[in-house]
This record gives sequence, structure tokens and C-alpha cells, in this order.
Amino acid sequence: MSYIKPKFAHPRLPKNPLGYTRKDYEGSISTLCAGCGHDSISASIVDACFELNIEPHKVAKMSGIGCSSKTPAYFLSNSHGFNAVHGRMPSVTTGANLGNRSMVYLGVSGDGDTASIGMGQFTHVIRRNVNMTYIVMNNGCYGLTKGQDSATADYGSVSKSGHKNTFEGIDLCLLAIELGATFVAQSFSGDKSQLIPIIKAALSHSGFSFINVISPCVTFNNNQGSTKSYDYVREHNEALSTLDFVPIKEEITTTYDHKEIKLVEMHDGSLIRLNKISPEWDPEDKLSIISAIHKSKSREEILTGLLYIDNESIELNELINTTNTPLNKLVEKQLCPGSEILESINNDLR
Amino acid sequence: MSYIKPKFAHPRLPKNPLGYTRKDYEGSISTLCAGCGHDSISASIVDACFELNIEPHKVAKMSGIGCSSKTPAYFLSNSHGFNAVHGRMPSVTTGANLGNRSMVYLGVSGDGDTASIGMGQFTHVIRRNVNMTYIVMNNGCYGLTKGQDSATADYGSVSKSGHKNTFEGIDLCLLAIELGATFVAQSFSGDKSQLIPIIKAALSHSGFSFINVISPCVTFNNNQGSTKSYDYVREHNEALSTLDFVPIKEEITTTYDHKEIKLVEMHDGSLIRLNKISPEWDPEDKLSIISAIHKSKSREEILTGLLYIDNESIELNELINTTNTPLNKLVEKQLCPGSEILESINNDLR
Amino acid sequence: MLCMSGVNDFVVRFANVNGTGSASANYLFAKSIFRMGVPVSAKNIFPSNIQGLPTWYEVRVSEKGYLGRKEGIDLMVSVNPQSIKKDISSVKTGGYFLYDSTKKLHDEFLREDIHMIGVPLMEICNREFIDPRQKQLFKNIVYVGAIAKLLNIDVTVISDLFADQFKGKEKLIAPNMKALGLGSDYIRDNYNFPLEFRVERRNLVGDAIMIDGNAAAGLGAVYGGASVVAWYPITPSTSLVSSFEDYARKLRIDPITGKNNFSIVQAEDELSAIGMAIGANWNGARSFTATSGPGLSLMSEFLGLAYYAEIPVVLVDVQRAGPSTGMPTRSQQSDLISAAYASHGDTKHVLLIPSTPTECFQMMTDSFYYAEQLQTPVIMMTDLDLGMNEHMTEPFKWDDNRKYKRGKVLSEGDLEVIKDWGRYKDIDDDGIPYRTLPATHPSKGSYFTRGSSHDEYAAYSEDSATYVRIMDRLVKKLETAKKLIPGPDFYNTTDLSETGLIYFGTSKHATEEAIDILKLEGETVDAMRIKSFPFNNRVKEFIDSHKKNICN
Amino acid sequence: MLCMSGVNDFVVRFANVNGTGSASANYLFAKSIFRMGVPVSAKNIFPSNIQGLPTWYEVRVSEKGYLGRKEGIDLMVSVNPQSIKKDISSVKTGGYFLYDSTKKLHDEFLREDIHMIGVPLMEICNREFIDPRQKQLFKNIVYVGAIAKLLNIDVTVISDLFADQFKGKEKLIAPNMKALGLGSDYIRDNYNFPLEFRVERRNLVGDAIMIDGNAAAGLGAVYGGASVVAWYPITPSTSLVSSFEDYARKLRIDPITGKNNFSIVQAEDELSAIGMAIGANWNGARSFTATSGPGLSLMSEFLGLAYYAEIPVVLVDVQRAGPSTGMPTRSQQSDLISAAYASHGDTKHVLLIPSTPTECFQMMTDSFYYAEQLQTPVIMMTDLDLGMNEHMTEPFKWDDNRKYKRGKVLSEGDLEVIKDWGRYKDIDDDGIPYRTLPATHPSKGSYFTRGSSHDEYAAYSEDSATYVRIMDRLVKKLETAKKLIPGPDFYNTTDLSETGLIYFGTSKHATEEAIDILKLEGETVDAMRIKSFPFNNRVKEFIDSHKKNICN
Ligand SMILES: Cc1ncc(C[n+]2csc(CCOP(=O)(O)OP(=O)(O)O)c2C)c(N)n1
Ligand SMILES: Cc1ncc(C[n+]2csc(CCOP(=O)(O)OP(=O)(O)O)c2C)c(N)n1
Ligand code: SF4
Ligand code: SF4
Ligand SMILES: [Mg+2]
Ligand SMILES: [Mg+2]
Repeated sequence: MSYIKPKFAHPRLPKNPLGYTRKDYEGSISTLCAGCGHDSISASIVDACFELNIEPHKVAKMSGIGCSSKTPAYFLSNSHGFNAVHGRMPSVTTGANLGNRSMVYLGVSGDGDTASIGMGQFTHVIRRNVNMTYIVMNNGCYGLTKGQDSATADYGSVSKSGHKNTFEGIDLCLLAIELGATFVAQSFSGDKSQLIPIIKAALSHSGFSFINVISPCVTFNNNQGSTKSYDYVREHNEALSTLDFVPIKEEITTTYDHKEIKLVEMHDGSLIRLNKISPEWDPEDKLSIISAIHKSKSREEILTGLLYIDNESIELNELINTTNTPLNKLVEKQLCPGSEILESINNDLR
Repeated sequence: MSYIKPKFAHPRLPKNPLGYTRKDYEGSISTLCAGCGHDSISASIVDACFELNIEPHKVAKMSGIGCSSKTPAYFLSNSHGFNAVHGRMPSVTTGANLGNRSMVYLGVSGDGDTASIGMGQFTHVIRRNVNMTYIVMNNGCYGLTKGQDSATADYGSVSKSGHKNTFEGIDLCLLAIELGATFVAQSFSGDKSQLIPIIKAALSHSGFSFINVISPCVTFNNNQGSTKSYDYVREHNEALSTLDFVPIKEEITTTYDHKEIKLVEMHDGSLIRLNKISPEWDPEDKLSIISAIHKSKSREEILTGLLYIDNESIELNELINTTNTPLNKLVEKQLCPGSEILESINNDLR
Repeated sequence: MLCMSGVNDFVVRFANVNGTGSASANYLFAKSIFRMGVPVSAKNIFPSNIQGLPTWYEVRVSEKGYLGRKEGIDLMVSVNPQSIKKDISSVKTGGYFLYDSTKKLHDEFLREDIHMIGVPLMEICNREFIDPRQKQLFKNIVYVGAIAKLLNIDVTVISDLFADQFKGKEKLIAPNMKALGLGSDYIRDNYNFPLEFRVERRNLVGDAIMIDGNAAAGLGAVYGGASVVAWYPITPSTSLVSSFEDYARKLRIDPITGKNNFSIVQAEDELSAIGMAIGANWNGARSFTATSGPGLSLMSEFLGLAYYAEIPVVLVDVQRAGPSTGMPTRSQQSDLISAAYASHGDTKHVLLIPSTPTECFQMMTDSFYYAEQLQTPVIMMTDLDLGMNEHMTEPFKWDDNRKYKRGKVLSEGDLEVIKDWGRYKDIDDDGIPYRTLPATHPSKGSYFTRGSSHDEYAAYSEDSATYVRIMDRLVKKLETAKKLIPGPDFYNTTDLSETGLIYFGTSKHATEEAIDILKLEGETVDAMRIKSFPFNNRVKEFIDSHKKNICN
Repeated sequence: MLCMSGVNDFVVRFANVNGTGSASANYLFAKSIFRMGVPVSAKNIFPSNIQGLPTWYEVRVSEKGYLGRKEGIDLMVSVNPQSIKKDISSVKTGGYFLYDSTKKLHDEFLREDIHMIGVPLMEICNREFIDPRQKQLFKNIVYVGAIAKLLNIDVTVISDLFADQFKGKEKLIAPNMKALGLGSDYIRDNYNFPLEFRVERRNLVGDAIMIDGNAAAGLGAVYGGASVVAWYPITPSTSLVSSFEDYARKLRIDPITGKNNFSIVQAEDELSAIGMAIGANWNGARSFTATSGPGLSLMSEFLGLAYYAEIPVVLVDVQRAGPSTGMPTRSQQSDLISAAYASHGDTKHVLLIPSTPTECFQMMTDSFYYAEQLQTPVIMMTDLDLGMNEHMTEPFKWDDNRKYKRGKVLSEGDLEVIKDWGRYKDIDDDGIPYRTLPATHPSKGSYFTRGSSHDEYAAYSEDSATYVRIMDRLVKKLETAKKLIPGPDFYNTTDLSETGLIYFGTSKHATEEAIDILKLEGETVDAMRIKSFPFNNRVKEFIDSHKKNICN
């Protein structure tokens, strides 16, 4: 069951340059538990898309199975959505992207959906640099099946039932970077001011953008001892930088060329303005972030912010030289060689 | 079809302390292409097991599907073997190991079997630190299905048909290290002197040992332009160290405590003697090897040798507190609670 | 209508909000009826959601012992404003509607033809309890107290149940009893009681127990000697593995070392879960996995391997409504064909189909024996209804003389003696070959297990004649299986009827009740309950001996 | 025996070593017979190995046009010492055995009842060629030259074939002609020729072509408008995708930009391949994947999703011998049940079952139309024999007026007009709803695609009545499908026989020949070839109208 929100668009609601209000980016009322981190991420997605001035129907919302994967119902109700089978959102998104390269692909997944059953597809969607944004709503557990540890649960993290996890957690950001992801960020569902610009930057990146968002499960993994609880994350969150996303280059004024500020130019000319906190780290230097993450772990810190970006990124359709026209728009003339050629093929086969 | 080799064990063949000759560790005659790298690895496995004094029948040979996965038929014919379905050797091995923790598990796989279809299971067998040795015979292609690029094929590597690979190759060693593998080595099928001690050390390690062996496919990927050809690998191979495996600690004499030599003590008291070539690298320091691998890549070098080892490794059965007796040896007395307890359970349910 | 509502014959339905702890209170109610010696059946009808959506719980009380669901709600206990419209309309004429009268019921919900019973649940709890969690939770106990009064349920029965439930946490008994009393008193002071339909003590449940099929099967796996369990969470199978784990943690810890005489691994997905179970069984440890439809689909390649390489393995499919993700929290028996023929090529599997928790226990213990004896996958087909609802069922039995028969496994000694052993040779003419476990003998009995085609000595072979020989033997093996696995049960069969009714699994209850009704109406229908696949020869005989066969 | 060997009626078998380039030489031989106007059929019988194991190639020449395999080998061309024992024993009495006489044949191999023809292949090549690779490769051409002489094959036919084959590499023609001549001359100088069975020019092949089913299907996919292909290598389906790729690289490059009007992705496994194909089709691009048994098993969960969420998708299953890994290089038609019911729950798929490469082409082009029209998976069931062997078959046809019918897809304009659109509403009473593609309209037509149960508006629903409505409509849709997809073909059916013979796929050739033989022997058998599933109503009629039905 999903509830459709009443749509009385207030005439004086602020509109973005395309003429849409924030309401146009909302979805049905959430059926998640009250306080679930995932709902905050949905809200950030709504804000990011509104502010980014995206046409809602040009977005495809893709997900797998889990509480997290239900969220696409709760934002962008004017976009088509696709709830794939468990762990297989990446392949469906890849296919959809091949079918029409001109849309915005926004994938949402959970840590179970991605790091357990979905690990193979996750790895390979990265390797192919599919032009999409992939958000993991990471709560360290399987919410929908009632709280079992997931593969991102940290070693020693204590579950609601008091059981200590015996396995090392998989660090999805580290993995994504090592696998060649061209945009990798980490954030916290409770920190909208950081998350919204990250989502905007990710959506503007050409190629695979990965965002790992720690998103507490209030029902099954928000207890003392859990390393994915609200309290724990708030205490151990270390922002690498503060950041801003600037949709068009021209808006930058000279005041920003402060020593600590790094400007990263995106494919489409927009900019990320980073106010770096950690001096050893450079988001365009892979090894610097890998070592920063390793070091932060030994300090039990969770690094957040834009971790890595590769602006030379070439997305899948470019890599394989696909025509610019979306393939789903091709017609007989472009697709069918016709009877004459067929007759010559017949002849060659005689 | 597999050919059984004639077994005329020469009476004066050298025997190992257990009384086995090298012949006792051999298998059927290979049906691979003449010159296939995989056959050299099989030979190294035979030597390693012979020298390591392993009882052949205590070894379980596990594999998936592919030319590489056929090789267990070509060594250790006194061991049970298991050809799983494509990409799923890790799960079968995990189950077998849970069923009898007292055997030696030797898994063999290909780059297709591991890095494509098997990526999910590969990731998770590492995470669980299953006590096994996992060898990938890495030829950058799918040999058995006639030479398609695999996910470990390097970017730009040229296939036999002249096609250039458009995707980044997955570095399995780097991945294994990031995922927490407790023993990671890389070698070349053509370098037995390096490979044999590595296999011996891996078999002696308690926990998950990973060996990535570059193993040229002479039929489909040994051409000019391929980065997995014999010529290319010989030219770009950079050994991190030379190494020796010393089964029992006591054999070490004082002559070895040379400045450049590092001794790594294994779980069972045996030793790895490393003659380090690269000064910045320490096999027990994860970050040092990660950065060494990244740097070697930009120099187009292939680092070989023992890359990383964690001697605090706790293997799966210990992690989950399984009894020391192999589970397949437990009998009714240990397994069945009996009728009296069942009656009390009935009572509790009334 | 056969059963008019009356003493020990009625239906109560609870409408709750998911995640508010109502299920255990509702079960308390059902169990109290059971303790009064009256047959009862309880169904939890819950959404695929963690918190907030509507959920229902339906209890049928049946003096005659019918455990299927019955149409028509006699008493609706409504504590969910979200679903109230639907709930009120589903009460049958003359029935009762108990609701939280803290807030006045909206006029549009009123019905003239039913009795309204308002109990100010929230008001009572707000007044009587301080802790906010208690204010919420005890609403459930208050309405149980209220209906206990209305239906004439003995308070001492409920207090005994509290005593059982809170063993070790005795201080929880008093507030629960208080809440119960609050509900009961409110009825006493405001309404006529008991109702015309109500509970009266009987002695009709004998030595029955109440348990759900998943718990029974988990216990069965402990008794059946399973030592390795690999699984991936999926509704409605998850609680089966939890049950195994809970029982194993109680009953399977080595008393000296404190170590586990079992191992459980939560796999990364279903492909891996079945792979692990196959690996462990290959190595001679009894092992199983449990899943539901989507997992079964994912396991199909591996099931084919186990079939062809002849590796025992046990799988429980707790079915839910398909296709695809379908309705994860609704019951269905629609995976039969997929399970029987899981995997490509000429593959066919042994199925066991229990109808009661007792059969879940029994078949689960036996499944390991069948799998090892036949060296093939055995799939136990249960469903959400059987697996997750507590059923009144016969007590479990165990014969302490029973030994685990491990099938045709050769020992080191056997191998010393046997000449010319071949892994896939049919020595006994029953299609079942002899297997060896790894590490048995230093120089004999090793072989290569493979999903590719092989000869009698397990060597790879592409020879057609060899292929056909092995395939024919596998067919023969399934013939042997038919004699080993449970044949059908017959219900009321007279061979007088032209019509044969065929049913299986949880359709048992509804089908048998329907047959009884038909009988009362003068119509005889022969009926057969299938308990396994491949079908016993008697199944064909039954079908052939009836002109018309209806499958339920 | 019906066919005694004789002019244009005999079987030649080649015994080679795998990986030595013999297949193309052997095909040259088969094709030359075809060019002489005589029906021929060629089967490559190869091992699952890259190099070194025995491999065979069998050519049947049949004036009557029978393309199935025939028992009895008239001429064995033996160039593999490994298999020589088996090869020599398989020649029929009175037959011929051509071997490399460079080394003397071992006495134990001699047979009195057959003719031995020694040709010193190795010696000739060593003498006549310098390059070591040529010494090896031209052995194959030398024996072709020898048997061409023995069988009276026109040299100009072969030289024409070389001209075709080496277009652009003309300098290869001369050495090939030389090798051919060497073989031919050796026979001329040492043996009687032609043999009693031999080839004579006829005009029996009409406008037929020779091609394998995979190549035909790949071409069919280009003509059918497929633009996205995702696949994972597996024998024997791999060459189907290669064929698509080769044709697309020739016929589908944008002339102006040089960019591809298609995309092909090698997926990481079959789960991913079918997922991609589903994603692309969901987005309105025609897309397919191809696999064999193990891949089909892995795809089953996703197929259930596509069925229930009603997403078109095309899958080709080029079947090989199962169960499990089975025999990857042997043909079988044993995936039918698995394909028809792939996935748990009540799932059922549309199958197309071609018998010839022409049907592969045709059904492949149509499959996209069926899939889009029906909004459901369509699985084309071929097999290794059909897919990988070159068959004589009718030429391909294409009607340039044919438009791609994309099924019930709503445009932006449609959405402006339509009131109350629901993704899963049955407007036309044919069970097929109207769909929308993403990005069609700024505010209308968006919906949520899901494998969980849903109502007519695609909203998640756990309501039983809704569930049943949607499921009933899916059943109705498959009824509609029956009318759309090809019905059965009848062969020689008279309705006079009590026996009905039912066959499908590549059993066509052997079955029809058998029926002809029976007819000659005075026995009539009615026969029906099934070309699709769910079965057309005429299938049931045929079965009902025959007392005994035999399924082939
Ligand atoms: C094939 C399959 N296996 C198992 C399930 C059951 N299942 C549903 S959601 C889920 C895990 C979800 O965890 P996660 O992705 O972390 O999402 P969360 O609920 O925590 O947001 C599982 C195992 C399923 N739907 N399909
Ligand atoms: C499920 C499944 N898909 C595809 C195949 C076909 N297949 C057999 S081996 C192989 C790839 C082998 O590559 P790799 O593991 O690198 O081994 P190599 O032959 O190169 O040693 C594939 C795709 C299969 N057997 N099973
Ligand atoms: S169970 Fe956890 S993850 Fe799921 S909705 Fe509730 S809080 Fe969120
Ligand atoms: S095809 Fe390649 S990998 Fe396979 S056996 Fe031949 S050389 Fe080795
Ligand atoms: Mg989660
Ligand atoms: Mg390979």
C-alpha cells in the first residue's frame, strides 16, 4: 500500500527556473518507521533535484529490494521508478541507460542489497562507468528482514539483540575507489547541509557517482554499541571538507580563491567548491584518499564529504561508441538494413 | 575425457618424510593446450604439496568452470576434487570447510570464474576468512569459451582479434587486500622458483590465502599487445622480494639475519624468509603494499611475491566458535538431544 | 451453513498497527483458548512492512477441531484507525465490534446491524500507566482482558500463561495482570457478558501442542542431525533458521569446551547458501538451507549440480505468494513445479510436503535421511501459513534407538576390500551408487565431483552411451525414491465416488472440512493428500480410479 | 533399409584433432556438394576442449533432401591417431577408410571387410610446403582434394568457393588450389575413382542457402530492430551474439558520425545479462540476450520479474546436453519445462521453437514484436545442432513495408488525452495493458515498476481481490498470446491414424524422415510439429483426436 499525498500546490510556493516547485519533486507518504534515516535521504534527494533544476520526468529512479529500496516511491512521483529484484538494480540500470542515454539515472540501494547479494553487480557497474548516481542507504543491517547484520556492519558492532558482529565490515567507498569509480562520496543521513550538495554534484558527474550515506535503522540498529547508530555516527563523523555545488561556472566570484578552497570543475561546466579541512588529502589524488580512509579507520573515524573525483571520466556509452541519439528513439530506417541487403546476404550464403 | 597416467613408481624415486614420491601428487594427463600457463601452475602445486609433506588425501581440490578450473584433474589424483558451477567454488569450499575443518582446502579458479560471475562469492569468502588457499590462474581472458576479454584484462590490452579492451582491469590482489584477505601473493606461471614457496606458505597459513598467478593463454591471449602474454609479463615482472618457505622454525640458521631479510612466522611455527628488494614495503603493513601496487601500476610493472600477510588471522571456524572435532565426525550422542528433552519441549508448547 | 457461531465456535479478528507488539497479545488470547481444551487456530495477516501499516490477526475457535479459516467475523477487535472502515464492514450481521472509545467513533462508521463495544483503551492506559512504552503496549493486554471477559475465558489460564512467558522476569507479571484486569473490569461494569458465542472448557485438545511450522522444522533439523546451516534472510523462512539456532544454542553446545557442535553462516545470497549446504553435505556433514520463492529461483543452477553429481542436500522452501517478489507476507503453495523441476536439462527433485508442524518436524528429521540415502536434493515445501502461524498439532516424538543412517558411504575398511569401486556404479540395482567422503583413505576412493557428464568412475565423458546409462540410472533412482518417501494419505475415501479430490500442504484443513460438509449434505468425495514427489504409484491409481479429479 | 548408399546418398565422416583448423576444410567439402545442387547436411561433433582432443565432422549427402543424421559411415576420413580404433570400427561393411599413410597403419587396425585408402598426407605436405603452419593446415585441404576426386566433385566448384572465401586475400587461393590438386592427383595416380557412391550434379537445392541457426538468429535480431544486447559467453550460444555483432558492425554504423546504432555489453554473468536486457526493454529499446541451460537457470528469478511486471524481453536458449554443466558441446532439447515455467510462483513464459535457420531468422525478428505486443518474456528455444551447424535452408525474406510494431505504448499526446490511465488496466479485454516509457510526459504516465504485487495503477497492494484480478488478467494475456504466436505445423496428417506423433525443434528432420519410411512401409502416422508455447488450441485438438500420442 502506498499513500498518495494530496497535491494542493500552493500558488506562492517558490519555483525553480524550470517552473517546478519542491512539491513536484516529492513522492508518496513514506511507510518506513518514524525516524528512519532513509526518509531524511529521500528529503535530500528532493531538495537536490529541485535545486538542480532537473526535469522530474527525465529521471529514472532505480532500486533493488529492502527498506532503502522502497524509498523511490517517496520522492519524484513524476519519474518512472523500477524496483528490481534483490541486488540487481545495477544491471537493470545499465540496460536502461544503454536504451536511453539521455536520462538521469538515480539508483538507490541498501547495504544488504549492495554489499551482499549485489556485490557482483556493484563491482561491474563501477567498472563500466555507467552514467548514474548510486546511493547506498547504509544502516549496517537488513532492515526489511528484521535487522540481521549486513556485510557493512563493523567488526564488533553490537546488534539490538546484544550480539557482537564477528566479521570485518566492507568499506564500500574504499572498494568503489579501488574498483575505479569516478566519483565517490560519503555522508550521513542526518547531515543535509553536506548531503544535498553531494547529491547535486553526483547527479552532474558524467559517469558513475557513488554516495555511501550512513543511515541509521531506528528499529533494529540504533542501540548502544552499534557503529551505525545516530549517536555513534554523530560522534565519529569527520568531515574532510565542507562543500558547495555551483551549477554554472560563471557564478563563482573571485572571493573564493582562498588558499584552502579547491574548485573542481565538472564535465558540464558546473563547479564543486571544496573548503578542505584535511590538508593531506586531494579529491583528485586516489592514493591520498585511500590512505586517508585507512588512517581514519584506525582512529575510528568516519570520513565524510566528497572523497574522490576523476574528471577525465568517460562514461559507458562513450566508451563503446554508441550513437548520441538514444537507442530507444531509433526507427526502422536506422535499424533495419532492408530486403536488398538481405538478398545479397542470401547470395553470399549460397 | 581424461587420461590416467601410467603409474610405474620408480623404486628409487625420492620420497618425502611421509613416504610419498612426487608421483603421488600428480594427476591425469592435461588436456589443456600445449604451453598453457595453467599446466605450469599445476606442476608447481604438485611440487609444493610434495615438498610440504602433505597427505594427498587430506587435501580437497575445489574449482569452478573454465580451463583453469579443469586443472585439479591434473594434480593430486589421490585427493577428492569438486568442480562446482561457474563462479561458485567459494561457497562450496566454505561449506566443505564447515563440514570438516581438519582438511587442507585448495581452490583453483580463473579470472572469469573469479572476477566476473564469481565476484560476489570471492568477496565474501575473503570476508569470512575461510581457511583455504585460493589460486586464480589469471590469463585476462575466458580461455574455455574462446578468448573473450575478462574483467582482469587491462585497459588497452589487445586481444588476438586485434580488439583493444575499453574497460579498466580489476586488480584482484588489491581488491583482496582491501577486503581483508589475510595472505595475498602474486606470481607468474613461468616462475616456479617464486611460485612454489608462495604456494607452500599459502597452504600453511591459517585463514584465507590468495594467490593471483598470471598465466598466459597461449591460444587466445599471448599475442603482441596483450598485457598477459609471456613476453609482456616477463618484461614487466617486478619481484618485491625473493622468498623461501621454511617448514619448521628450527631450520633457520643465524646466517639469515641479514639486514635485508625479513622472517615472517606462520601460525604453525613455520617461517617465510623474505629477501626484500623494495625497501618501502613491509608485507605486514597493509598501506605500504597498497601504495606500492598503485605506484607500480603507473610504472606499468607487475609486482610479484608475497604482498601481504596478517599473522593475527583468525579463520572462520574459530570466529564462530565451532567445536574442534570436524562436524562430519559428530555422532548421535553429540547431535541428537533425545526423547526426554523433546518431551519437555512438547510440554513447554502446551 | 454448517457451523453457526456459538459456544466454542466463532471467529475473532484483531485489527492492529504493525510494529506495536500486538501479535504476542493476540497469541496470548488464542493460547488461552487452547489451554481451556478447545481447538483453536490463529492466523497472523501482516504486511511487508516494519512499522505502521495495518495488520490483522484472526482466531478461529472450533469445537469440532477445524483449523482452516472460516468466513464471517463474529468479533472484531479494532485498534487501528487506518483500517477501521474496512474492518467494521467485515463484521457479520449480528456480530460485535470492539473499538477504542477514547475518541468517539465517526458517524460514517456506525452500523445498525452489529453490536458496538467501546472500550477507552488509550484513556485507561494513559491513566493507569506512567512509562510511555507501557501506555502503548498495555493497550493490547487491556483489550485481551476485555474480550476474555466477553468470551468467558478463565483469568487463571491467562495468569498461568503470563507465568510461563515471564519466567525469570517475574516483575513483569503484575503490570500485565493489572492491564488484563482493567479490560475485564471495564466490560464487567459496562456491558453484558458473556456473549452468546463464547468459550467453555472442554477436553478436546488431548496432548496437542501449539507451535509454528518453522519452529518445528528448526527443531527437526536439530534432531535430524544437521550440523551446518547456511542461509540468507527472506520472509517467511527466516524464523526457521532462527529456530534451529535457538535450539542448537540450548541443546548443542559441547558441555566441556563450550564450543558449538554446529555452525551457522549467514551467506551473502541464496546462491551461496545452497552452495555451502552442498559443500558441507559433500563432505559428509548434514546440512540444509531454507528460503522462499525468489531464493529457490536463484538456487536452481546449484540444485541441478547436486542432482547430477548426486550430492545430498536439504532445502526448505517456505512458500509465499508469487510471482516474483509477489507478496512476501502472504501464503501460497505455488512453487511446486519450479521446485520439482528446478534447473535446466532433465532434472527432477524429491519434494516433501508437510501439512502440520508435527509433519514439519518429522519430515525435516527424515529429509536428511532421504537426501543421504538417495544422494540427491530433498526439498521440503512448506508455506507462510504453516511456517509462521502457530498451529495446534500432535506432539513431537523421538525414538532414542533411532540411528542416523548415512546412506551408502564407504569407510576406509570398505575401500580396502572393495575391488573396482566406481562412484557412479549401480551395485544394488536401485539406482543408488556408493560414495566416499574426502580424507577417508590415503590411496583409494578419491574421485572428481562434477556437473559435467561423467562415467561410472566419475571421469569426464562425452560418450553418448555412457551418458544415457547414467541418466537412466538417475531415473531408476527416482523410482527407488518413490518407495522411500511418504505415500499419500487418504481421507474419507470410499472408492464409491466418481470424484477424486487431490490436495496437499496447508490446503489440508480447508479441504477436509469441505469434504465433511459435503458428506453431511449427502455427497461423497474421495480424497487424497499428496505428501511427496515423485508421486507414489498409489497417486496414479487414485487418479485412474476416479472419473473426475479435482486438484486443490 | 530405405536408403542404400549410392549416387548422392551416403555419409562421410571426418576424424580430426581439435584445434587444427579442420572444420573449415570439412565445411568446404560439404558446401561444394551443396553447390553441385545436391542436398547435404553437416554436423560438427566436437569436444568441450580447445586443442588436442578428438573431434568429428559428419556429412550426409541426400538426394531426397533428408537432413537428419543417418546411421552407417560410408567413408571415414581419419586424420587422428588418437581415435583411430573407434573410427575404423565405425565404418560400415563395404565402406572406405581414408587415412594418412605417411606412417604404416598398425596391423590391429586392419579390417578385411572395408576398403583402405592410404594417402601420405603428412609426407605430401612436408614435401610441398615450407612454412610449418602451412604444412599442418594444408593436410586438411589435401584430404579434401583426395575425396573430391573419389566422390567426383567438380574442382571448379571448389575453386569458386576458395575465391569467395579469400576475397581480399587472393594470394591464399593458389596454395590452397595446389594442396587440393595434390590430394586429387594422389588418388588419380593410385586408386580407382570415383567410388560407387559419389556426387552427381543436380538441381535439387533451389534457392536454398547454407547457414547455421546462430548466425541466422543474430541477423534476425539486426532485422528485428534489436539495439541493445547484453550477454555472457557460454557454448553453444556465443556465436549468436558474435553474429549480431558482426552484422551490426557492417549494417548499423551511422554513416555520418561513424557511431554505433546499437550497443553490446558483455555482462559479468547471466543474471546481469538478463537484467540489462530487461532494463533496456523497459526503456523502450528492443533488447535480447542469449544463453544456454546453466544461464537459463541463473536467469530464472529475473524472468519472473519480467513476467509479473510485464516487461518485454527476448531470450534465446541455445540448448546443450544437461543436467548441470552436462555436455557443453552436445545438442539436446531438454530445457523446455525449465524455460516454460522459469521462476517460482505462478509464472509461465512464451516459447518459440524453430526447426531451421530460416525459422531462427524469422522467429527472432518476430520475437521482439511478440515480446512488445504481449509485454512479457519471449524465449526462443534452439539447440546446439541448429545453432552451430550449417544447415541447408530456405533463403531469408524481408518485406520492406514491414514496420516495427511496438505494442501498446502511449505517446505524450496519448497521455494528454487519456483519462485515468492505469499501467495494469485491461482496456481491450485481451489481457494486455498499456504501458508508458520513461521521459514521455512531464506530469503524466509515470509509474512504479515492481515485482511485488500491485493494483491496476501499479501501486503496491496486498489486497487479495486485487491480486487475483491481476493474476487472472495475466492468464488471459497468455490466451491472447496463443493466437499471436505460431501454431503447429502438420506433416502428412490424414486423420486416418490412431497414432499422433508430436515433435519440435531439431527433431524435425529425423522425425519426418521416419514418417516417410513408415509410409513407404504402409503405415500412416499423423504428425504435428509444435512451434510455440503456450500451446495453440489445435495442439489439444490433435492430441484428443488420436488414441495414442508419441512425443519425440
Ligand atoms: C532473492 C531475495 N532474497 C532475499 C530477499 C529478502 N530481503 C528483502 S530485503 C533484504 C535485505 C535488505 O537489506 P538492505 O539492502 O540493507 O536494506 P534495508 O532494509 O536495510 O534498508 C532481504 C534479504 C529478497 N527479497 N529476495
Ligand atoms: C553459468 C555459466 N555461464 C557460462 C559458462 C561458460 N563458461 C565456461 S568457462 C567460462 C569462462 C572461463 O574463464 P576463466 O575462468 O578465466 O577460465 P580460463 O578458461 O580462462 O582458464 C565460461 C564463461 C558456464 N559454464 N556456466
Ligand atoms: S526497519 Fe530500519 S531501515 Fe527499515 S524502515 Fe524501519 S528504521 Fe528504516
Ligand atoms: S585456451 Fe588458453 S587457457 Fe585454455 S587451455 Fe588453451 S591456452 Fe590454456
Ligand atoms: Mg540495510
Ligand atoms: Mg581466464
